[in-house]
Parts: sequence; C-alpha cells; structure tokens
Amino acid sequence: MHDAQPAVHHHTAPEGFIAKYVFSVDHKVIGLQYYGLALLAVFIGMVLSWLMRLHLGWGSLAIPGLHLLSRNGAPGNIMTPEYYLSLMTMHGTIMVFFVLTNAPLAGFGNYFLPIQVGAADMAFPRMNMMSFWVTFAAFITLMLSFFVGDGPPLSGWTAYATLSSVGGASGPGEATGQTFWAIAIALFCVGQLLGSLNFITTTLDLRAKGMTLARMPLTTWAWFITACIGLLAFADLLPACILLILDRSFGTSFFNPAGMVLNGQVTKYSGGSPLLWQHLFWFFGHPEVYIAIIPSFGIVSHILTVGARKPLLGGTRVMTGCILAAAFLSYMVWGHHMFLSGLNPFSAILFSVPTLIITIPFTVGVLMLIGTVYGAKLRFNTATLFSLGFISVFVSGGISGFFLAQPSIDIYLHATYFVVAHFHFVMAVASIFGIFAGTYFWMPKMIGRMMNETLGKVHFWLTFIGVYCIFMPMHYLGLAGNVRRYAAFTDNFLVPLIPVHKFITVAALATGAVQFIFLWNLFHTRFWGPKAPDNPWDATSLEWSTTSPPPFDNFGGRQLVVNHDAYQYGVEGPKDYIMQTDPAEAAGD
Amino acid sequence: MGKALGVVTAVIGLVSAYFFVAHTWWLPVDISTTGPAIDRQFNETMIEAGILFLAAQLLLGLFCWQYGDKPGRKIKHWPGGPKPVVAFGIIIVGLEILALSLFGAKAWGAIYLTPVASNALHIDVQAEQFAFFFRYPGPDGQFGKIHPELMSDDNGDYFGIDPANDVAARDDIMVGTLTIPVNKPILLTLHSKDMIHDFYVPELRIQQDILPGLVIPIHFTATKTGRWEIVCTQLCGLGHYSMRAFLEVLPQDQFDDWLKQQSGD
Amino acid sequence: MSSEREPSMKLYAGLWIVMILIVALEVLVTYRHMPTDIFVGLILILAILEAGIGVMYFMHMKFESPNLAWTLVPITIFVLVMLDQIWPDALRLARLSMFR
Amino acid sequence: MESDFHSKGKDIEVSESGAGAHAVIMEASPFGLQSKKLAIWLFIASDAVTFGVLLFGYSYLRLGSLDWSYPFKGASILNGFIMTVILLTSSLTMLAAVIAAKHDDKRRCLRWIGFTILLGTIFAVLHLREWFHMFGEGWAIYKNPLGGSPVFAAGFFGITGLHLLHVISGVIALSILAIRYNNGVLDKNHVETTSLYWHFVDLVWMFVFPIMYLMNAAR
Repeated sequence: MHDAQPAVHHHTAPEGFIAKYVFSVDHKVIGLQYYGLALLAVFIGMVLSWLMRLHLGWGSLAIPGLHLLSRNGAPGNIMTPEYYLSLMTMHGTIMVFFVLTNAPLAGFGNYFLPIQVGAADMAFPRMNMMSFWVTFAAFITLMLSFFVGDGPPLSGWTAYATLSSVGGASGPGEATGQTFWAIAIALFCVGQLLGSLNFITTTLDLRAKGMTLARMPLTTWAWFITACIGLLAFADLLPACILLILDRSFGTSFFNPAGMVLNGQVTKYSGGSPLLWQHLFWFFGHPEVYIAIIPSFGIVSHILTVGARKPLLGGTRVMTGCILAAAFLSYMVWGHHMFLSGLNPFSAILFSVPTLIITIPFTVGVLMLIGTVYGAKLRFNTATLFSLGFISVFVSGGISGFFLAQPSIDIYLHATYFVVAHFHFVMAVASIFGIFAGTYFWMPKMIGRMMNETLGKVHFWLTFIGVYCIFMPMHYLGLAGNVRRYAAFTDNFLVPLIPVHKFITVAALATGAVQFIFLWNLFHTRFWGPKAPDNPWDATSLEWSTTSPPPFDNFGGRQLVVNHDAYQYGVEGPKDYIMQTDPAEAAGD
Repeated sequence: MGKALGVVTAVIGLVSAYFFVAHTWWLPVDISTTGPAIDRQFNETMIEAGILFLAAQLLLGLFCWQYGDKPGRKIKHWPGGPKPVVAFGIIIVGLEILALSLFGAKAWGAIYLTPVASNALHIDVQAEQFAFFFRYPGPDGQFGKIHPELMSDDNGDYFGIDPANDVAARDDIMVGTLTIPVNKPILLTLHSKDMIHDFYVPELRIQQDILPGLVIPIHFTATKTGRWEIVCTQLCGLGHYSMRAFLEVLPQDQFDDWLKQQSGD
Repeated sequence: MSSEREPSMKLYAGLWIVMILIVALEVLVTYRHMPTDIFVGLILILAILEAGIGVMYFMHMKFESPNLAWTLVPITIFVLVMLDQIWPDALRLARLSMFR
Repeated sequence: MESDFHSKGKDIEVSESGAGAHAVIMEASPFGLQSKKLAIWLFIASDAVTFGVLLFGYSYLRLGSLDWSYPFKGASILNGFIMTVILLTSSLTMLAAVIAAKHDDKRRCLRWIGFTILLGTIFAVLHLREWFHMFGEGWAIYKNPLGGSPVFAAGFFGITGLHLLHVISGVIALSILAIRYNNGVLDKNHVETTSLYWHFVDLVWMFVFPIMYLMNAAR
C-alpha cells in the first residue's frame, strides 16, 4: 500500500522483465495487457462462432477435432445440440465481457486516459494491476469450464434461471461448467469495479494544468462516463452471481420456485422466482450494453474529427450530453429485455417509453457525426474509414431498436434472429469497428511503429461488406419468425430458411478469415513496421505531444500546460490544427 | 476512396432496403383477431424507420463522396450550426416515438390488458423439457388439481392430476396437440414443469414465456382454420430446438366431434 | 481540508444518542400493532433518517465540498430508485402463483 | 492507499523523490478530496448498490411469497438491538480516533482504534452466537424449520453473512492500520479513510437490522 506512489512521483522505470511486463504497475503496459487479452478472446470467440455457423448451415458436417473442445461431445465430430448451445454460451460470454468491455474501455482507456488528461499514471497503479490480473483470472476460470466435468454451460450468456440455477439436472454443462461461469463473471465484476474506481479518480484528480473538464477529449469523457456506469452496474451483477452460486452450491432457492419436477421427482426448492434473476441480470445487462458501445462512440467521434480536419459539430458539449443522457436512461429500460417474460403488462409499457426515448440522444449523436463529415477534408486513412463505417453500422443496428422497443411488435420479433441482428450490429459490430479504428489510430503511439495502410484498407473493405452480408440477412430471418438459439431447424416454417443460413455461414467464414489480415498486420507492424513519428495524424490531443511510444512517465517529466480544447482543426496558418499544449495566443480561444 | 465508400454505403443501404420493400421474407399469414393491429404497428414502424435508415445511409454516402481532402479547399461548417440539427433530431424522433408508443400501447393492451371473454374456452397448458401438453376440462368444465409429485410422462399423467381422489380430474382430457374451434375466444393458462419455456405461434402473433411456479394466462381468437406450429422460443435445454407442438384450428362442429371422441375413450 | 470546520466530540456523542434512540423507536414501532404498509414505511423512513445522520456527520459529507454530496448521493439513489420497477412484478408473483 | 500530493486540489509542489523530480501543477479536483478518499467514497457508493440489490431481491421474493414465517422472538430482537448499539458505539470510538489523529495524538488515537476493534469483534461474536443458536434450532441457509418459505433463511444468512464479512475485514483493516500508523508508515489521512469504510459498515447495518430483524419479528 504505502509504497504505491502517486503517478507523478516515480520517474524511474522498474527493472527486470517481471516488473516491466508482467506484474507491471505502468498503465501503458496494463492497457496493452488488456488489449492482448481482448485480442486472444476475440479470436477464440470468433472460432466458436465459425463452428456454430457451420453447424447451422450444414448440420451433419463433421468438423475434425471438434470433440477436443467439450465433453458435451461430438460423436464422429458431428456437433450435438448441447454442444452447439455451449458454444453459443461461451461465444456470448467471451465476446460481451472479455472483448466488448475489455478492449475499448479497459484496453484503450488504461493506455490513453492518463495520457490524455496529462497524468503520468493512473491514480492507483497497484489497484490497476490488480484489476487486470483479476480479469485475467476470470478469463482463465471461464476457459476452464471447457475442460471440467461435462463441459461448458449451455444456458446462454444471460444464464437464465432455472436452467442455470438447478445444477446438473437441467442438462449437460449445467453441473460444474455453470458454476465456473458464475465464478468467472463474479471475478470479472470485481476487476471492473477496481478499474472503474481508478478511471474516475484519475479523470477527476490527475488532470494537467489547464485541462479543464470542458477541454477533455471525447474519448476521455466516454471512458469516464462508462466507468461511472460500470461502477454501479457491475455492483449489481456481483450480488446476482453470488446468489446464483448460493443457489447452485448451497441449495438455496432464490431463483427456484416450488413444485419444479426434475427427472421425475419434485425438487426441494421453494419460494424463489426465475424472474428475479432476469431482473437482476438485465438491470446490469442494459448498462452493460452501453459500457460496450459508449467508449467506441467516444473513440469514433475523436478519430473522425482528426480524419475530417474539422471540429466536431456541436463540439464536446453536445456529444457529451448525448452520452450522459444515454448513460442515465440505460438504468431505466432493462425491462425491455423481458416484455414477454411474464412481466407485469403495465410495466412493459412503462419500460418501452424510456427505451424509445433513448433513441433521441443516440440519433442526435449520430447526426452530429454525420454533420461533422459535411464539408470536411476527409483523409481516408484506415482509422477514418472505420470511423465512417461505424456510423453506418451503428445506424443500421440502432434503427431496428425502434421495433424491439415496442412490446406490441416485440411479441412477434422477441427471440427471433431479428434481435440477434439488432444487438450484433449496434453493440458487437459497432463496438468492434470502434476498436479497429482505435487500433489503426493509436497503434503507432502504442508500439511506436506505423501499421500497414494497404493491408488496413483491404481489411476495412472486406470487413465492412462482410458484416452486412452476415447480419443484414438475419433481419429477414427474424421477419420470417426464425427462432434464435436453435441448434437445428426442423420446424416446417424454418426449413425453407436454411439456404439463408448457408449464405450467412459463408459470409461469416469469409469475414472471419479477413480478420487474420488484421492479425498479420498487427504482428508485422510490431516487429518490422516503419518507425512512427510523434504525431503521424496531425492530431491535437496530449498523447500526440509525446514520443511514440511514450516514456515511462508519459511526458518525460515535462510540465504540461493545456491551453486549448482537443478539437482545434481547420484553423488558418501553416498547420491546420492547434495542439492542446500549444501556447494560448495560437488561437482566439 | 471517398467516392468508393460513398457508393458502397449507398448500395448497402438500398440493397438492404430492397428486401424489406419486396417482402422477399415477411411475416407469415395472420390468423388472429389481435394480429392486424400488431401488423399495422409493424408496417408503420417499418416505414418510419426505413426512411430514417435510408436518409442516414445516403447522406453519409453523399458526404463521403463529396468531401475528400482536396488541396486548397477550405472546410465548410454545417449551415446554422448544431442547434437546428439537435432540434431536428429531438423533434422528428420525439414525434415518431410519441406516435409509436401511443398506438403500440393500444396493440399491446388488446392482448394483455383486456379481460378475457366470458364464453372463452379454457385450456390448460403444461410445458416440460421438451414438449407441450394441453388439458381440456371435459364435460364438467372443471380442471383437476395439480399435484407436482404425481407428474410423470410414463403413465401419461403429464399434469400430475389425481383421478382416484379428485372428481374434477376424472374427465380431464390431456392431449399433445392444441385443438381449438375457429372464431371462438380461447383462454390458455400456461405453466411449466421445470425450465422457462415459451409458447410461440408466429401466425397467431402470440409469444409468451412459460415460467415454473407461475400460471400465466393469455387469450386469443383464431380466425382461420388450419394446422400451425407451436414452438418454444426460450432456451430450455439441449432439446430446445426440437420442442414443438401443433395448433389445430377446426370449425366449431368438427371441434365438438373431436372433443366428444376424446372424452369417449 | 475540513479539519477546521470539524465538529466537536460533543456533537458526535449527541448524534450517537439520537441514533440509538431512533433504533429504539424502530423496535418500539415493531411491537405496536399497525397496518403493515404503515409499519414498513415508518421503519424505512426512520432507517433512512438514521443513515442520513451517519453519512452527513459521521462520514463528514456535510463538511466536504458540496459537489461530492450533489453527485454521489443522487446517482446512487437514482440507481436504487430505478430498481423499484420490480415491485409491480413482485406483487404479480403472488397473484399468479401455482399454489394459491 | 496513495500519498496525498494533490489533496487540496490546488497547485502543490511535489517534494524531491525519485529521479528528476520537479514541480507538478495539477488542475483542481472538483471534489477537493484526496484521491484515496474519493476512491473510498466511490467504493462505498458501489458497495451500497450491492447491498441495495441484495435487499431489493430479498424483498422482491418476500413480497411474492404466500407462506412467510416470522421467526424472531423477543430475545433475538434484543440481541439485534444490542448489536446495533455496539456498532454505533464503535463508530463513535472511531470518530474519537480520527479526531485524535487530526491532533497528531498518536497514543489516544491508537487507544480509540483499539476500542473500535474490540467493539467490532464483540459485534461479530454476538452475531455468530445468534447464527449458531439458529443452526441449533434447525435453521440452515437452505431450510426453514418453521415450514415457511426458505427464502427467509437464505436471505438472512446471505445478507447478514455478507455484512459480517465486511465487519471482519473492517476489523482486520483497522488492526493493520493501527500497526502501520504506530510505526509511522501510514498517516492520519489513512485513519480518516479507514473510518469512512467503518462508518459505512455501520450504515449498512442500519438497513439490515430493520429489514432483516424487525420486519421478521414474531408479533
């Protein structure tokens, strides 16, 4: 405790590999660790989705080595339904928690939040390190469930009781795997709570002279607000997981009602309700969706201004307002996941109105982004392309929210592929595009080498078209009433839809394969990429006023004084932008 | 590059929209009295959302096409600044929301907030891993009491009724297919034996989770005769995908015969 | 910091007695027979009052910068208030129970 | 946790430390708190939500249950009342410790911290005694000997258990604080931040007692 010095105190880098790269207290190393973890997770999750898609397209296809992944088994390497469901569960859990939460928030946030506010490190470096290693432990725990007892759980990333809460009786994977799942998520919550504490404190307390709240870049704002959401949202999932573990391992019945009959005999449970889990889970779950998307929203608005060479329309104030409004609303709407769950019909209406209202701040936000593109001098580097792509996919995903926010329409569309398309577009793909944009934009700073633009552009085009080929058809499947979470389509009204699934599968495999271009680009850059200048993109925020990569204390002990907000682009003069650290008289500001 | 992105974005928008407009894949025929309201709501939303979708994609595409980085060109700011844009967003979307939630609430209420007709035919539904079972009260119009400890698929006592001691239970009819008369209000009381299941008939525009420990009522009226599928849409275990039953909508007279013949044997 | 405006031990002792009295009152209320809703409401109000004293004085929030009180407290309460939307559902739980 | 170089949230000269130390000027913190104090406050907010969620969930099930049992006889309520008083008193002694620390009166501060630790321990002991008494009556986290809803048992042992965990970790934290404060590793600010946590534990009990005990009193 006592020797964890505040950021500005230590200017000497630690000695030795372990202290430098493994148990490092340096926020930059921790950021890279988070990013690496997310990278590992995203490729695991992607491979799982490949297997799922293959099974949906060609049910009887034998996939070599399939039996290795799960005890749920794949006789003759042909996927069984429970195997499919466990893959689906792991895909969802890995992607939502360890990719969409880790990369944009914990990864980039850890690396750049302190730099962008002009601090030498996080407020609590030790705690920061702890938060990563707890998250890492959570990931390992989750991965272990592949190898325990009867394999990973099959109750989906939402782990609905009573499927998840009665133990092995409810199906394969529910014996040990589900317990591991619950422990992993509980650990993850702890890690995120520690991280949130750190983010908030750093943003409020470690800002360099002149870095007023109004001058903070939108990325910092997004990370800060997201940390605030996470601080209270994960504090809700943690007890929920504890209750789930109690139900599973100590025979309590928080989520189990009386009179359930499993394997022919009546269970001893009494007094619980599966609805309670849904309430607790979604009360966390909806804020979680925003934890996943808001950082990307900030990253994109930040990068777009750099690419467009003009300040954001409405400036930091409007965008921050939108994000704040969304953050507050995110706590009022969780019931729209439960319209048909036996929820009180009146509260369904109560929930649907704020859900629809959420579209307002996001619409305004998107309009601000599009308005920024108007009249810009767009530099089409990969980062900018991905930011523009983000706008497109975010719109595509957001629009379908209009349907699902209405209980009356949800009666038909609930639990169909329409929902899958919706949240993949608006949460997964959009957030991933933000991550890609951030990667191409910041990698030069993070590893000191420029990424290959040609490969980057190829990666963008194929990904951009690919995701539309994967997820747009899912809307049509939803319209036709195609139920999600089905391991096979045997119902008469689903059989005609299988060709569409085949198409989606092909698209998914192709788009997934494209991601290896990105991986190669990253790998190649790390070792053989050309050295990066300090400010390759002519950007203004503080991270570009230091070397690439930054020294251990970020600014080489320089005394920073911030004179401008982060979006002084398109100004007169030799260079069309003003760094935040430039002298005050450089602009009428 | 910018022009390419502009074209691609526009094309993506238009192609995506085409399949919605052409109804290549669309909602199945509607066979319920409450369905039309939902379909109307759906179509209205589709039009409004579609316009917003296309407008956004095309605008984005247009700007990408136009505003590449040409040397010497100055940046242009949005005419009138952010205020009108914000106002536009709030007003347009606000109005849309207002309309949608008003009519939407009506359509929703027609199913969930209206009392069931007094002459409704009451059918009890039991869901279990991985099947639906349906129970008719029989001539006496009384359901036998449910005893979970008696539930067993082996002796066909899916509902755990006790005919030996329970008079009301003796004439209960238990079947695996939901057979109903056309144009007659139906009241279903849904309950589950183990997991959360879901009663979904796309053609009826009815979807409702079935929770263990709760008895959830839902009512509808079928307007077309025919045979439709009932599927489970709430993940309930490894057999989830195979959990289904059939909905048989018969003319009143045929239904009466069917019922008589059922209670006969 | 706030040490200058630090209240004296005397004040603390006074508040300590007040809080004990509040708890005693809660116990007293418990054994007065009154309608459940009034009982619950009353006892919760007392608890909140007591907690308020604890936060404001024992935890010094009154003596910190007002920004703290005006951000942290409303946000935390907001989240818990939002959670109140589960009650209509809880009532339904009993009404639709299989065993009534 | 951290030393308080930006405690007042205005410009501060940082003392020589490490290589190439220099004057660091920071932007004012909107709360004017030391970072670690702010962090403790944030932790308290999130922990409050955690307990809030547990109490909400418990009440949710209770509101929805048809067979609730009211197990607590006068003795248990009295015991609970005494526990509450003890916890409140421990808060008072902690305050005394903080004031003593403010006046850099190490001996008095340590004495008061000692009292606090003692009271905390007594609370835990009384609580456990209550528990084992209930176990003796046939209670368990999964079963209710009175035949009512077992959710009461689960809720009671779950929530008070989590609170007890907070108390015990608080006692441990206070002991560490006492030792380290004594040999000058930690300073008066650490005493204050730790006291915040201790008061919070007290605060949670102010809700747990009425909701878990009084509302289940056999009347």
